[in-house]
Amino acid sequence: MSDGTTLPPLSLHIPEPKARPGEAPDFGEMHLSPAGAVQRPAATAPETDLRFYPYQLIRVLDDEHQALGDWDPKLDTQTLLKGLRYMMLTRAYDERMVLVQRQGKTSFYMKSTGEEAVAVAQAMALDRGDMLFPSYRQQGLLVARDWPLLDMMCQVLNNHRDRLKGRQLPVMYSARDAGFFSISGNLGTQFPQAVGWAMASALKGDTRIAAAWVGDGTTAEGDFHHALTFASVYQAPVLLNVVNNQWAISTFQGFAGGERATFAQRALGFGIPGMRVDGNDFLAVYAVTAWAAERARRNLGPTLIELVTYRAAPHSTSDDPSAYRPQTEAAQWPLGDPIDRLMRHLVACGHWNEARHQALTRELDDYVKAQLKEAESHGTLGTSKHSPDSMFEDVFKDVPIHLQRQRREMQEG
Amino acid sequence: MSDGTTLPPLSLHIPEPKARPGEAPDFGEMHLSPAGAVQRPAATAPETDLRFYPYQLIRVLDDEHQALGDWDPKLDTQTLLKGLRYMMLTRAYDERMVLVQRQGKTSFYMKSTGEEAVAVAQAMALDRGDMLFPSYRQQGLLVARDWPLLDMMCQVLNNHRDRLKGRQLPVMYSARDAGFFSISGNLGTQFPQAVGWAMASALKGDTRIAAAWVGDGTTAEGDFHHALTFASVYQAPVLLNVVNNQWAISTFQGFAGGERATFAQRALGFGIPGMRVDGNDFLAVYAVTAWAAERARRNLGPTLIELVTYRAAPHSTSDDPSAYRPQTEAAQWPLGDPIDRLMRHLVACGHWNEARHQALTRELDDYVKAQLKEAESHGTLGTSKHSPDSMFEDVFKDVPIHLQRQRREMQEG
Amino acid sequence: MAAMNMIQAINSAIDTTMERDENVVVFGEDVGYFGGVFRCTAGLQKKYGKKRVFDSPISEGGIMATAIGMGVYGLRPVTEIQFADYIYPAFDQLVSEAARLRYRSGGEFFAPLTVRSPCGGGIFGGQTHSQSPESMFTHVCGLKTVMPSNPYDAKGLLITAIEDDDPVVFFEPKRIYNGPFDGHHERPLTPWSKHAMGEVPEAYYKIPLGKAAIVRPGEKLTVITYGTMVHVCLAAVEQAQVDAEVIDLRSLLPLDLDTIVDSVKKTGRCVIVHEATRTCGFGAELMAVVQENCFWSLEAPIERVTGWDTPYPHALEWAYFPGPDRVAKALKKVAEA
Amino acid sequence: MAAMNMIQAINSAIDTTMERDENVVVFGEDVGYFGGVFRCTAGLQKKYGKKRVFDSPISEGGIMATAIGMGVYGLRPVTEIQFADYIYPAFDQLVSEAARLRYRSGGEFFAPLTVRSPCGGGIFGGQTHSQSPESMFTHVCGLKTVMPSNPYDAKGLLITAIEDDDPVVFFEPKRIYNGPFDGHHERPLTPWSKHAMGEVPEAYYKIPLGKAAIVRPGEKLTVITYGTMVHVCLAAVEQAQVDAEVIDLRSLLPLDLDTIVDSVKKTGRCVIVHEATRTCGFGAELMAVVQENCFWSLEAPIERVTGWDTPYPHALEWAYFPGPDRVAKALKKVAEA
Ligand SMILES: Cc1ncc(C[n+]2csc(CCOP(=O)(O)OP(=O)(O)O)c2C)c(N)n1
Ligand SMILES: Cc1ncc(C[n+]2csc(CCOP(=O)(O)OP(=O)(O)O)c2C)c(N)n1
Ligand SMILES: [Mg+2]
Ligand SMILES: [Mg+2]
Repeated sequence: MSDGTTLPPLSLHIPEPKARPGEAPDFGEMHLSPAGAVQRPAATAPETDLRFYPYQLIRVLDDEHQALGDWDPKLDTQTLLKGLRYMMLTRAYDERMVLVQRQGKTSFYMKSTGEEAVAVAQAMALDRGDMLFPSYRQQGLLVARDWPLLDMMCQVLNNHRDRLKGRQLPVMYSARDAGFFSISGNLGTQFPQAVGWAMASALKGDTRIAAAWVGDGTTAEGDFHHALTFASVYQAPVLLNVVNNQWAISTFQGFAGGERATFAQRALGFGIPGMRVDGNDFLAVYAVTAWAAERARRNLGPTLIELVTYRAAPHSTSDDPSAYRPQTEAAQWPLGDPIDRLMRHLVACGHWNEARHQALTRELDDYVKAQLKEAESHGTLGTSKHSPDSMFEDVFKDVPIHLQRQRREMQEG
Repeated sequence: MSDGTTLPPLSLHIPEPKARPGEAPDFGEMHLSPAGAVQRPAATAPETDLRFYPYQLIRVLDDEHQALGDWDPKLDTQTLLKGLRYMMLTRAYDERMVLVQRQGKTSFYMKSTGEEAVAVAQAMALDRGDMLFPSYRQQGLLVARDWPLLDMMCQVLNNHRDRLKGRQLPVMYSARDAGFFSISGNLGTQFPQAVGWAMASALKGDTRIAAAWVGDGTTAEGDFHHALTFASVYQAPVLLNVVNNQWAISTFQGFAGGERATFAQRALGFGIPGMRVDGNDFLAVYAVTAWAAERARRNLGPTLIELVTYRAAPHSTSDDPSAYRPQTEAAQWPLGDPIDRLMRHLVACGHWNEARHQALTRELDDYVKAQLKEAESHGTLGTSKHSPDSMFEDVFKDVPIHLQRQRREMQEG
Repeated sequence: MAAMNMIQAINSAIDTTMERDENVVVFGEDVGYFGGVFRCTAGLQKKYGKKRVFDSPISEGGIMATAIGMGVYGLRPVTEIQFADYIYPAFDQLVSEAARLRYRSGGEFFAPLTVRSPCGGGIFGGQTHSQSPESMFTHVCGLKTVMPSNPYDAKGLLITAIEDDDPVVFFEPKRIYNGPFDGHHERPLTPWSKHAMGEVPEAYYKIPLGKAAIVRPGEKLTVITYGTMVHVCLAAVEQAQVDAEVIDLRSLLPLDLDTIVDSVKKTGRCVIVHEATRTCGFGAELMAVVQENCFWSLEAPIERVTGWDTPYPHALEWAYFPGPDRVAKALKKVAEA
Repeated sequence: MAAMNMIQAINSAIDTTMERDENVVVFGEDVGYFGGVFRCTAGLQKKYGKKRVFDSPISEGGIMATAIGMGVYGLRPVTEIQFADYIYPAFDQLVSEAARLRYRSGGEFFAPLTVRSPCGGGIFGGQTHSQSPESMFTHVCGLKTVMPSNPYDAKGLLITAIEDDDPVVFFEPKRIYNGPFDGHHERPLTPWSKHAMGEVPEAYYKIPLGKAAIVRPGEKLTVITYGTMVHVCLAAVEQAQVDAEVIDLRSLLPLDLDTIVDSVKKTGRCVIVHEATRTCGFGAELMAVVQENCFWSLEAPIERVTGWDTPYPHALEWAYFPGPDRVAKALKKVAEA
């Protein structure tokens, strides 16, 4: 029983971002560990030695664009250039597809601008056979697995070359041959599915591991919890990635718990490693991903990775962020831009220069344009589509009688 | 990409309890902090100072039945005797109701044997106006709030005096006047509901807080996660209790994640305090509950409390634990029995003796028997019930036309 | 009176109840500062403060559960599920908890919550922004299910829903947020300001749950429908030139059986239209009750025009949508049978 | 052949498929070491090892999601939801994911999972151990829904379900686990060992989904039912002394429309019986398809006998249960109408 002291009445806390439109962006409270400051533990380190990581931020690239500390993955120049190219290609693709949407050639689009390092570095740090369970903002995974842009474009345009038969909203790709799972419109559902896939791989004595992605906002769904629970209980070989890009449509990450804890901290409750990494630092993302993948491959179980980044673009083409956040916030994001940072690192190392960068930008843009031209030659939303008959396929493996009847009904008009 | 080292194939970990039927119980790996060893922080301590608690076990009563350390709530003898009495009454009630079930006077029963300190000490540490959202194993809450056994018995017997009109399975009590929320058959649903109630109380500037209980097994449900998320985000004045009684029907707590982490650790992911307490130590349970309640009342938000105890009885009258755990496990549980321990403490302090204990046992048993006699005079399952007409009430506030029609249809036979 | 579209009418309904009853609180994903992705709660946080209108975590289950807890405390929560397609994570709390709480507690506890959710297709939303799951809720005893077809009804029904002491699932066909879409997607949309039902009183008024509206009287056959399909059916009636009586159910549960039965007894013919998938859709129940109550009056088989039993495909949306042609065909068939 | 009750037949079906296909894995709450609260998986962990038969966290959503992931990998997961009443936390994964995966991925991915779940009342389970939620699943395109009424069918159907490449929800009416309960709860239960359908081959065999069984041929009227109610209907037919044709659907989706239509066209009268609540229950769909396909043959209104539209009350279970008296009354009424 309370001791009778009279306390003030209760009051409810409603989270509020540091700045709203018209106010100056404020990242003052964001604690940034200096590059190179956080030690890299052995991949075989026990979880009990890792409980400090969720409170840190692993960074490799410093403000002078040098790679520091033992998290530096020491990638060869070719790999770094490849990473740069993939990130730039992803961005060029995004830019172009937004234009396509504005031209009314499709209904919708979602960019990954500012977050390209997440998908590209992670795809490169994983093996080609590993299975990816993405959200809608990891198009970079497909790009980094050299998946044809043409195929992606046809999906976005929903034309008759769209392998998904015009059924999915643009950007909800599926690419089995790229080890890229069908994207769901329902947030978070893929997280525990990835755990199930990883469990199956382990059950079968396979060597392939799984990786999955959700946004900061999506961590609030029950599926996030199911994924962590099953991954921990069965020690599934899976990387569970939280892309903390600060925003979930109009709500800042405080509404998912970010005011009180990092998302990496969630791992502590399940006795699994929780690593928090500068998501705009290609090298750091690569290194942490490789570290977690090695653990998984060694039967040391799952890792939760929080990738701290910033959603520089609107949520989607249906969104206008100027209604809920300062317009300059993206520009002032303390972790900078992932492409810019890797580019400067390469320049600093003497492997790259402004001219080559501009040339590559142009080359990629031309490439995207050429691909788009071909994609559009197969039609755009509304001008070309799969036959209405196809609507009745794939509901089940075989078209059952009642759907055959309905198909006939439709055909008869 | 992995470095090409050939690793052994993946394999899946399936948790396994330390001992199965026929084997000797094994609690060797259970880390027990000595009584008095864990310091009590100020109720106003910031969460950052509390991150060590989920890994400890708060204990007050030592093996010599002395109360040690600064978690000792220093309760007066009268309160301790009251606590003892409530726990013993709860146990006497449970014992009797199982007999009633065996006699076929009801269909089902669930005991709380071995866990009485949880509900009784927590009810006593809270204020009468605080709202309780229990699972089915906290009948002690009602007992400690002096709720009439007669009312509880009529619910279990489903007779015409059952205020729930014979609708609920036995033990699924509801007692609004006791601040005791209607128990759901669906595990865990009450956890986030309690958070909602607490949010409402805070919204209204009320002073009443909420408390909710789930079992170790139930923590795997999404609702557990929703409760922690909302409680953390809005800093709701709520106590979220996990009764870790080691078993969930036939599965040990390892299947909920207990092999890798304590349940109190879950709090770390949400930036809220997670306290782990010896659930069979009346004094420790009281103290931790009072501490958390004070925080909540001071607008310092929620606390997650793990109560470490043991389900000494079968899951329910439908269960036979000899099929899945050693029969002697309960007896060898290192944290003993809550009634026994409080009794010995009182004896050690000179406030109690064997004779008085036996007399009280008899008195309570007689009391329960007398109440049962009265309850049975109102009928038992099958011999007395609410009118079938009542079946159509309370589906909605008013009986809508379609249910009036169905009622008529039933009446016509 | 003011010209309002559905969004404004819904906003006005919430505003009106919030003004009258300080226990009404509003929360959900993006509904607070931003005012909702469809803007239905725009301006309310500013007017009533963050404690009464606030954003929530992306957790439909958590939203529903905390709303129940708030309802038990004594508040009247009005929550938004951003799309009806995303209501399933909240399904257990709605079906097992909100719907059964009063019953299982012998009337001691109840949760007077309102769940608003935009439903239906026709906006190129693809398979996860187009669903019409109403019949999953009408099967659950203890829930009321409402779907308005115009701004006037939307406001009156929503006020009733919020003030109702039972949980109400309030589906808003998003295709008609801005105007009475009649299925002719190739034509420009008429705005609500040009429609009589877009005239909405600014003040408080209620429309009872369980009262259908006859939106077009007729003698030859009865059309039973709700939501967007009301307007499609009216267009189809024109097209088919059949003197049909068109009933807008407005509330599916409670259901206005009397209006249905009176009409079908009069016309002897019946067509049932909804956008949801066919099998076990609400049309099945409508067919059942018509058959049970009007068997001896029926002169022809009842027909259903519905969404196909497939997900809602993005590019083939207009092949999926049960538009005026399909409805008109059914009208003629039944009229002539 | 061996005498088996439903539990043994289900166990045998899983055992048979596990032996033939090492990709079949079994998991769920209490199904591993203990063998399930109803013992349906008893002995399987011992026989196939912990990697193929294992316990799970209490997380229906997690069970369903991981099963989908396993299915995508190439396994055939057979999961148990301990009671059908507890399937709702898994609803989103079933409805939004398992059911749509093949469709949304253009056939690239699919999840060949089987969800077993005991359903129905009559065991004093109260409102949360008695539900029959089948019509919520039959409304979802992409799911198959099965409910056997006897051990022989249970084994054959379950083997088919497990081998099926589409997700199948397999409901097991727990009231008939031990014998063909006919609704006469006051009488002792006949065990399956005394019933022809309790003779079950130990070997592998399949019963196709979408094929109903005529369990009693008759001329006067058609009874359409499934699960426990098959036995109740047979008892009611005796009681009412009506020459009814009793159809046991066995699989609700796919539905054996031909058998239904042939029978009703022959008899001209129809009674539909299920234990689930009435409004929007599967009976509504049955009534709809009978009406659509047999209108001109119908000589009397179709009747539904169902659970009431209330939760299943513990003490009033037998007032709730649609027993032989209620069914017999409907049979007579329809026969004489
Ligand atoms: C279950 C579910 N609820 C709501 C939505 C609507 N919705 C789509 S994206 C989104 C925000 C997600 O934010 P976050 O997880 O942070 O990912 P981000 O968009 O930032 O990458 C919401 C609420 C949905 N798609 N699914
Ligand atoms: C949603 C749901 N799933 C499954 C069940 C079946 N069930 C009832 S009690 C129980 C075990 C719960 O274990 P725990 O949470 O540890 O509580 P305890 O019984 O030990 O107090 C299970 C699986 C249920 N009631 N609800
Ligand atoms: Mg985000
Ligand atoms: Mg337990």
